[in-house]
Amino acid sequence: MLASPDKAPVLEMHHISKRFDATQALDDVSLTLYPGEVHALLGENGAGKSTLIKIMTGIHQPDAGEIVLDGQPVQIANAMQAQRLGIAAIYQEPMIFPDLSVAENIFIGHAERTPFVNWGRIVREAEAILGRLDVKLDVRMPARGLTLAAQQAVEIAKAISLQVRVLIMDEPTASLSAHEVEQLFRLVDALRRQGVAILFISHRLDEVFAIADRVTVFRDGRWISTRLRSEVTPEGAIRDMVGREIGDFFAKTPAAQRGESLLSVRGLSKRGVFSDISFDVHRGEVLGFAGLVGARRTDVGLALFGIEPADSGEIVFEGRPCTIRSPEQAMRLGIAYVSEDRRQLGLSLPQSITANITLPLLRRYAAAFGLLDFKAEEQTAERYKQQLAIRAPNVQVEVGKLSGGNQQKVMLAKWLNTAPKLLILDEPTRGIDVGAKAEVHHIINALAQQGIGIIMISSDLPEVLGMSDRVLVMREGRQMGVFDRAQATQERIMAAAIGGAIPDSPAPRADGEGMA
Amino acid sequence: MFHLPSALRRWETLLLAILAVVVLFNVTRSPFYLRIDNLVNVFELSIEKIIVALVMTFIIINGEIDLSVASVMGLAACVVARLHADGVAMPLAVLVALTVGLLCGAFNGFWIAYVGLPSLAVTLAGLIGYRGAARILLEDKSIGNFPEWFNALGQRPLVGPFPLALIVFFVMLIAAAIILQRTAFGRYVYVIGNNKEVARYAGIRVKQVKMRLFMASGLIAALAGVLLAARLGAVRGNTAEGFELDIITMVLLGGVSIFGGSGTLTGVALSILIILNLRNGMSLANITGNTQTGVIGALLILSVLVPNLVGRLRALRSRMRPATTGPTPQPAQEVEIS
Amino acid sequence: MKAITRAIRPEQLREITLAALIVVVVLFFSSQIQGYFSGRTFNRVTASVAIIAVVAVGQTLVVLTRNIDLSVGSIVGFSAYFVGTQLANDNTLSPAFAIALAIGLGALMGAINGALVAYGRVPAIIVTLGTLAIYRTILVDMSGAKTVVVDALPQWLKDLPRTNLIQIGELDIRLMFGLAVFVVLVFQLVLVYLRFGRRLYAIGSNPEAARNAGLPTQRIVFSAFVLCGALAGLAGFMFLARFGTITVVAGQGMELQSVAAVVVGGVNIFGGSGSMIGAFLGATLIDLLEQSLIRWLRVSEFWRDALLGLLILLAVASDAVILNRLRRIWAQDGVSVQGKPVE
Amino acid sequence: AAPVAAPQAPAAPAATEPPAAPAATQAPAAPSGEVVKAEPGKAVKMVLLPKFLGIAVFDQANQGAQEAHKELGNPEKLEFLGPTPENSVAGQIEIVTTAATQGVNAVMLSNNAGDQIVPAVKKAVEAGTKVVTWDSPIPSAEGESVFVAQVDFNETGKVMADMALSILGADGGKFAVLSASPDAANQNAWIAAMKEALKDPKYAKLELLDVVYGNDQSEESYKQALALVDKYPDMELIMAPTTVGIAAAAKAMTDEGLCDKVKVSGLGLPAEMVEYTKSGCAPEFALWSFVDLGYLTYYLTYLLATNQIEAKEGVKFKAGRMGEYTITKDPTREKGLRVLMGPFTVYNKDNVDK
Ligand SMILES: Nc1ncnc2c1ncn2[C@@H]1O[C@H](COP(=O)(O)OP(=O)(O)OP(=O)(O)O)[C@@H](O)[C@H]1O
Ligand SMILES: Nc1ncnc2c1ncn2[C@@H]1O[C@H](COP(=O)(O)OP(=O)(O)OP(=O)(O)O)[C@@H](O)[C@H]1O
Ligand SMILES: [Mg+2]
Ligand SMILES: [Mg+2]
Repeated sequence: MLASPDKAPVLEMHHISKRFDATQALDDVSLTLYPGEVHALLGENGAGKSTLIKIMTGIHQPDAGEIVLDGQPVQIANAMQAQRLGIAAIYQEPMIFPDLSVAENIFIGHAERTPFVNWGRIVREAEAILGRLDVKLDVRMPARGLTLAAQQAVEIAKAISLQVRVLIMDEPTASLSAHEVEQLFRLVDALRRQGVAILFISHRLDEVFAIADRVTVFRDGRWISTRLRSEVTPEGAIRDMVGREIGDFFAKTPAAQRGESLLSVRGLSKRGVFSDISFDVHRGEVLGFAGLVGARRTDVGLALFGIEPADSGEIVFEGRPCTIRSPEQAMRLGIAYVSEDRRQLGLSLPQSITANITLPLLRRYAAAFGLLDFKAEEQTAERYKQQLAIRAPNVQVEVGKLSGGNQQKVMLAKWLNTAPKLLILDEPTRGIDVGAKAEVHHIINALAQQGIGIIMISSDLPEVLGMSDRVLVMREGRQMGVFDRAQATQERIMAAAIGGAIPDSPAPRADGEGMA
Repeated sequence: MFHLPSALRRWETLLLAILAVVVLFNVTRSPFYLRIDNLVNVFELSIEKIIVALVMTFIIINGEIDLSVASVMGLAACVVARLHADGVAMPLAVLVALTVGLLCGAFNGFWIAYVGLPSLAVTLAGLIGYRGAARILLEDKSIGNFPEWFNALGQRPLVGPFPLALIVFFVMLIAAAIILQRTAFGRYVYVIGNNKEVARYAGIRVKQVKMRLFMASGLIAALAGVLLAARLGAVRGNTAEGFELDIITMVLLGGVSIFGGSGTLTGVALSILIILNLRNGMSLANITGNTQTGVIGALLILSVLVPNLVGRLRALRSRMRPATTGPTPQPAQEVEIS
Repeated sequence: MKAITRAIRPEQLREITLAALIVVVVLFFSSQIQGYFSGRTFNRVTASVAIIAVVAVGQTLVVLTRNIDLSVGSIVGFSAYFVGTQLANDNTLSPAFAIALAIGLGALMGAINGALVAYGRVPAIIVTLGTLAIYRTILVDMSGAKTVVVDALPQWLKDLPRTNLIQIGELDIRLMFGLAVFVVLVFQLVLVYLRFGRRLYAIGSNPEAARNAGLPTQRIVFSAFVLCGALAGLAGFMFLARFGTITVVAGQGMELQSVAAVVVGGVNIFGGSGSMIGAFLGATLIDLLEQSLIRWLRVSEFWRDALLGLLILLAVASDAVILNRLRRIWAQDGVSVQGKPVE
Repeated sequence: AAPVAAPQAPAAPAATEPPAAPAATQAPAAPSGEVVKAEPGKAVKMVLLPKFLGIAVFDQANQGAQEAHKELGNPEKLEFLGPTPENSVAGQIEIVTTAATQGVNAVMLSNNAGDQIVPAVKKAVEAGTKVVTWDSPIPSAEGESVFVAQVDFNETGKVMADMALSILGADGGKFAVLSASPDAANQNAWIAAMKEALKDPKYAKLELLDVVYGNDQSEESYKQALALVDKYPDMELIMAPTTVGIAAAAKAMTDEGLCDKVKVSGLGLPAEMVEYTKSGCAPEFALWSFVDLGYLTYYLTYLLATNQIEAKEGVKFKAGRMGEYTITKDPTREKGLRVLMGPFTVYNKDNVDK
C-alpha cells in the first residue's frame, strides 16, 4: 500500500464485496484508515461509497471480506456495536427524530451510565456544539420541519458529540453553504489533531482538496486508487472516477437575450418567515438564490409553488397578477419546484423510477377508459435514464434502492418531464457527482436557451456564481440584494449573506432591483 | 407493466400455498366441502364483509383506516327497514340508505381530509355514532317482512347457483383491481399512502383523493348493509356489529401494510379465500366459537412470522458460507491442516 | 408573550386544552342535570376511569413506539379470570401474591406479543389481532364456561373497591383511583426523565433513524409490550376487585376503549408524541361524557351512542384546532428567536 | 309453522341403523291425546346451539342435554357448538347453515339473531333438518318446529312484578329495569309482559321509571346501575332480568353502600347471588333450571327428529325424569308452538345456597 503516517491503522477493510439483488455494489474493495488523517473517498453516483460506510457501521453485512479494528478482526452486527467500537457516521441522508427536540436528537444515542436524562446538560451541550458549528437553532424546538441543511447540522453535531475514533462523513456538506462548511472544516481539523480518523465523502472536489490527507477513488464498486493529496490533481481524480476526461464545469452560456418578464414578485411576505421579497425572473434567465443555511430561500420557493402560500405581496406571472395557493394551481400556471429534500418530499421511495417520473403528469398517460399506458410511461422513463445517466438495472427498480445521486436525478427528471415555464430548483445538484453535475448544468443552460425562466436555490456558491445571470442574496428572511453576474463575486455574496459590509465590486453598479 | 415490489409477489405466493393447504385439508376432512351449495355458502355467509374489504384495501393502502364501516352497514340496513316499516317503497328506501351511507362517508372524509384529524379517531367516533343512529331508528325492535323480491336478492340464486351479492362482489373485485393497478387514481392511492407530502409536492389533490375514498367506503358499506338486510330478511339495531375487525383482518392478511403504501388486491382476494375456506372447513369439522378465531389469529401471526424466520435463517447461512470458503486466509490454513 | 412561547412548547399545552374541554363538559352538564355538580359525579367517574386509565398507560407506551396492542382486553380478562379462580380456590392467598400474579401473567402475555413484534418482526397490529383471539380462546377453553363468583372471593378483595385512600368532604379518593393516578404519574415521569422513556419517542418518531443511531430498538419495543401487558394484568386485577363476577367475556372491548382514550388524549397513533397525562385525560373525558349522557334525562337510551360519537369527534377536532392555532403563534414568534445566537 | 312431512325421513339414521326397521316407517307420529314415550337407541345427529359459548347457563343446558342423550342411547355424538359472544348473530347463522350441509338431523337453538336467523333456518328445514328452539325463540316462529319455553313469558312478567311488590312492600315505589341488550328477544318479551302485568290494579303503586341496557357486560351493567341511582334519586329497586345484569347491579349497590336504599331483583343464578341475597341487597330473585331445560329440549327434539311425534298442537310426550309435556300454541307468538317447562324457582335467603 501507500506511504502512510507512522501510526498503526485504526480500521482496515479487506476485500469487501456486497451485492444487492442484481447490483454488485462493492467488488473486492479495501480501505485503510489511520488515526489523525482525513481520508477522502471519491466516486461517481452509485460507485458504492455509501454501501461501504453502511458496512462499517453495521447497517449492512458484507457478503465477503473482513473488517479489522486495531489489528483485531471484528464483526459489526449493528449500529449499536459500531458505536461501542468507536465508529460513528453522518449518513448521506440525514435521519432525524422529528418529534424530539434538536438537543435530544443530538444526545439520544449516547450510551450513558445513569438511566436518567439530564435536561439542563443536554441543552447546554447541544447549544455549545451547534455554536461551534456556528449554526443558530433553538435546541429546545422539536426537529420537525427543520430544513435539510439544519438537519444536516444536527447530524454533524450528533456525530461529533460522540467520542469516536473513526468518524465517517457521507456528503456532510451537500446542503451547507460556504460559511457553514468553513466552520465544519475547523471542527474536522480539531478532531484530526486529536487523532480521530475521518473518512470524508463529497462530490465537491474543492472541499476534498481543502481538507483531505489522502484520497481514494472507487468506480463501479471497485477500488481504483489511493493517493496522497499532494499526488492528486482534480483532473486526475475525475479521470479515475469517470474513466475519461471531462470538460469544463459551470459552462454558463450567458442569457442569449433577456426575454420579457416571466415572473415578477413584489413585497412578498410571510409572517415570521420572510418579508418584503421583490424580484423578477425573465424568460431564459437563471436567477440564483444565495444565502446561509436557514436564510429562508426554501420558504420563498415553497411560497411560489403554493405549498406554504405567502401572506401578502404581489405575484405577476406572464403579465397576469395571481395568487398561488396550492401546488396544483402553480403547476397549472407552468411552475415546477424541485425540492431539496428528495427522501421526504421529492420521491415515493418504494415505487419504481417510472412511477416517480410520471407522477406529476400521470393523467397525461391515461389512454382509453382512463387506463394508464404503461408503455408510454416506460418510454419516458427510459429517455430520462439515458439523458441523465441514471444508474439502475432498469426503470422498474424501486427508487429507494438507488444511490443518493441517482435518486436526485430521478427527481430532476420528474419535473423536467412537466415541461414547465418556470423551474424552481432547490439545491438541484445536491449529492450528484461531477459528471452528472455538468450534465445537469448543461440541461439548465439548454432550458434557459429555450426561454424557460429558472430560479436556482443553491448553497454551492461556485455553482450559483457559475450558472446565474443574476444572484439574489437572502439573510434571515430578508432580501440583501440582487447582484448582476458581472458584480457577483464570492466575497460580495458572502458578505451580504452574513450581513457584513459588502466590498466594492470591480464595476460598482448595483442592480436596479435589490438593495432596498 | 406496473411492477410489484418483489417482496409482495413472494407474499402472494405464500398465500396461494396456504390456500392450497387449507383446501386440501377441507377436501380430505369433509365429504360435504366440495358440494356446490357448500361452496356457495363459503362466500355467501360473509359476502357483505368481503365486499367492504375491497374498499378497505384502498383505504389502508392510502395510509388510513375506516373503523366505522360495520356501523354504516348497520345504519343503512336500519334505514331500509325503518322506511319500509313506514310504508316507503322499497327501491326508494334502498336509494335513501345508499345516500345515507354516502353522507356518512363524506362526513368521515371531511374531518380526515380537510380538517386533518387522524382517521382512527374520526372513524372510531363514527363506529360509536353511526351505530347509535341505527339504534335511534329501530330502538329495541326487529323489522322484517320485506317484499319477496327484495329477500330473494339476498337469498335466492340469481345466475346459476350464485346470488346477487356474489355477482356484485366479483364485478367489484375486477373493477377495484383495475382502478388500483391501472389508473392514475390507483397510483395516487399508493403514493399518498407512501408519503402524503411527496404527493402534495407533485400537485396531487391529496384531500380530494382521501375524500373520495371515504365516500366510496361509506357508499359501499351501505350497499353491503342493504345486501345483508336482504340476505337476513330482518334488521335489528345491532346488525353487522363487530364486522370491522374481520374486514380489517382480511385486508391485513392480504399483505397490505397498516402504515400504507403497499399491498395488492390479489393478495387481499387470496386472503379472503383463505379465511373463508378455513372458517368453513373448521365449521364442517365442528370447530366453532373462540377456537375458530384463535386458529385464524394464529394463522395470521404465523403467516408473517415463518417467512421472516426462514428469510433470516437463510441470510444467516449465506453469511456463514463466504466466511468459511471465502478468500480470507484462516480457512485456507484450516484446509492445509486437515 | 415571547417569554411564554420560549418557555413552553404547544405540545405541552395539549394537556391543558384537554383539561379545559373536561371543564366545559362539566359546566355544560351541570346546567342540564340536577345535582350533577357534586362529589358523587366525581366519585363515579374516578371509580370507573381507574381501570381503563391503567390500560391506557400501557397502550400509550406501545403506541409511542409506533405499534399498537389490541390484545389488552383479552389480557385484562385472562388475568382477572385466572387470579379470580386462584383466589376463589384458596381464600388465604395474600393480596401481594394476587397482584404479583396478575402483573406477572400480564407481563408474560405482553412478552409473547413483544417477542413476536420486536424479534419476529411481525407487525404489531397483526400480532395483537391474533393474540386478541388466542388469549381469549385459551381463557374460554380453560374456564369450561365457569364463572368466578363474588361469594367465593376473599373479603379483602370485596372491600377493595370501596376502600378510600382519603376523603375530602364529599370527594372520595378511592384506593383504586389512587393506584391509577400513581401509575399515570410514575409513567409520565418515566417518559420525561428516563432515557428509556425518551427512546420510546425516538423509535416511534423514526424507527430507521433509531436503528442507525445505535439504539437497542428491539429490546425497547419488547420492553414496551411487556410493560403494557403487565399493566393490563394489573388492570385485570382491578377489574376482578371491582366487578367480582368474572365471566369469560370480561374485558372484551377494552382494546378499542384504550385506543380511544389514547387517541382522544392526543397521543399520535403513528408514534413519537403524546403523554401519559394526555391519555389519562382522554380516558377521563370519554368516561365523563358517557356517564353524563347516561344521566341526561333529555336524551333517551337510544340517542346516547349517537351523541357520544359526535362528542368524541368534537373533542378531538377542537383539540386539534386549538393546538394548530397555538402552533401558528409559536411559529410566528419563532422568527424572532432565529438570528440571535441562542445563549 | 313449518309443515314437515313424516315420510321425508333423513337418510342417515336409516343407513346407520341396526337391522330393525327405521323408526320413520315403523312408528308413525302418534295421534294426539296419547302420551308418546321415546323409543331409545335411534341414531340422530343433533347439535345444541347456545347463544354463545363461555357462559355458565348454557353449559348447564348442555349438561342436561348430554344426560338425556345418554339416557336415550343415541349412537351419534351430540355436538355442543356455539359462536363467540361478539360474533353471535353471524356465528349462529353459520352454524345452522353448516349443520344443514352436513346433514345434521336436528338443531336445538337458543336464538340470539331474532328473525335474521329465519332464512338460514328455512334452508336447513328444506334440507331435512329439524330446528327446535329453547331459551330464546324465533320471534316469527318461521322454520322453527317448537319452542321449549323455560317459563311462560307472560308469567315471567308477572313474577317480576310480584317480586317488585314483595320487595317494595304494599305501599309500592319506583323501580327501573336493567336489561341485557336492546336486541335480546326474550328479555324484550319479558319486559313487555311485565309492563302488561303492571296494568293490573294490584300493582298500581309500582312505578316503572326507565329501561336501560347493560349489554350483558359486567362493566356496562355496573355503570348503568349506578347511573340509574344518580338519575332517579327516589328509585328503590333495580329489576334486572339477566344474570349478568343482576349480579353487576348488586355489586354496584354493595360497593357504593346503597343497599339500604336501593334493592336489586330479577333473574339470577343462585351461585352468583348468594352473597347479596344474604346481605339483603338482593332479597329475592328468580330463575329456572337450565339443566332441565337442556334435558327437556333434547327429549322433544329426539322425538321429533326420529318422527316419533309430530310438531302439532296437542301432542303429548314423556320427557324421561321430568314427566309429561304437551305441545301447545304459544300465546306470546302468533304462529308459534311451544312446550312449557316451568316452573320458576324464586330464591331468597332461605333457599339460595341449597
Ligand atoms: N438497499 C439497496 N438495495 C438494492 N440496491 C442498493 C441498495 N443500496 C444501494 N444499492 C445499489 O448499490 C449501488 C451502490 O450504492 P451506494 O449508495 O453505495 O452509492 P454511492 O457511491 O454512495 O453513490 P452516491 O454518490 O450517489 O451517494 C447502487 O447501484 C445502488 O443502486
Ligand atoms: N432558530 C431556528 N429554530 C428552529 N428552526 C429553525 C431555526 N432557524 C431556521 N429554522 C428552520 O430552518 C428553516 C429555514 O428556512 P429555509 O428553509 O427557507 O432556509 P434556506 O435558506 O432554504 O435554508 P437551507 O439552506 O437550510 O435550506 C425554517 O423553515 C425553519 O424550520
Ligand atoms: Mg451515497
Ligand atoms: Mg433550503
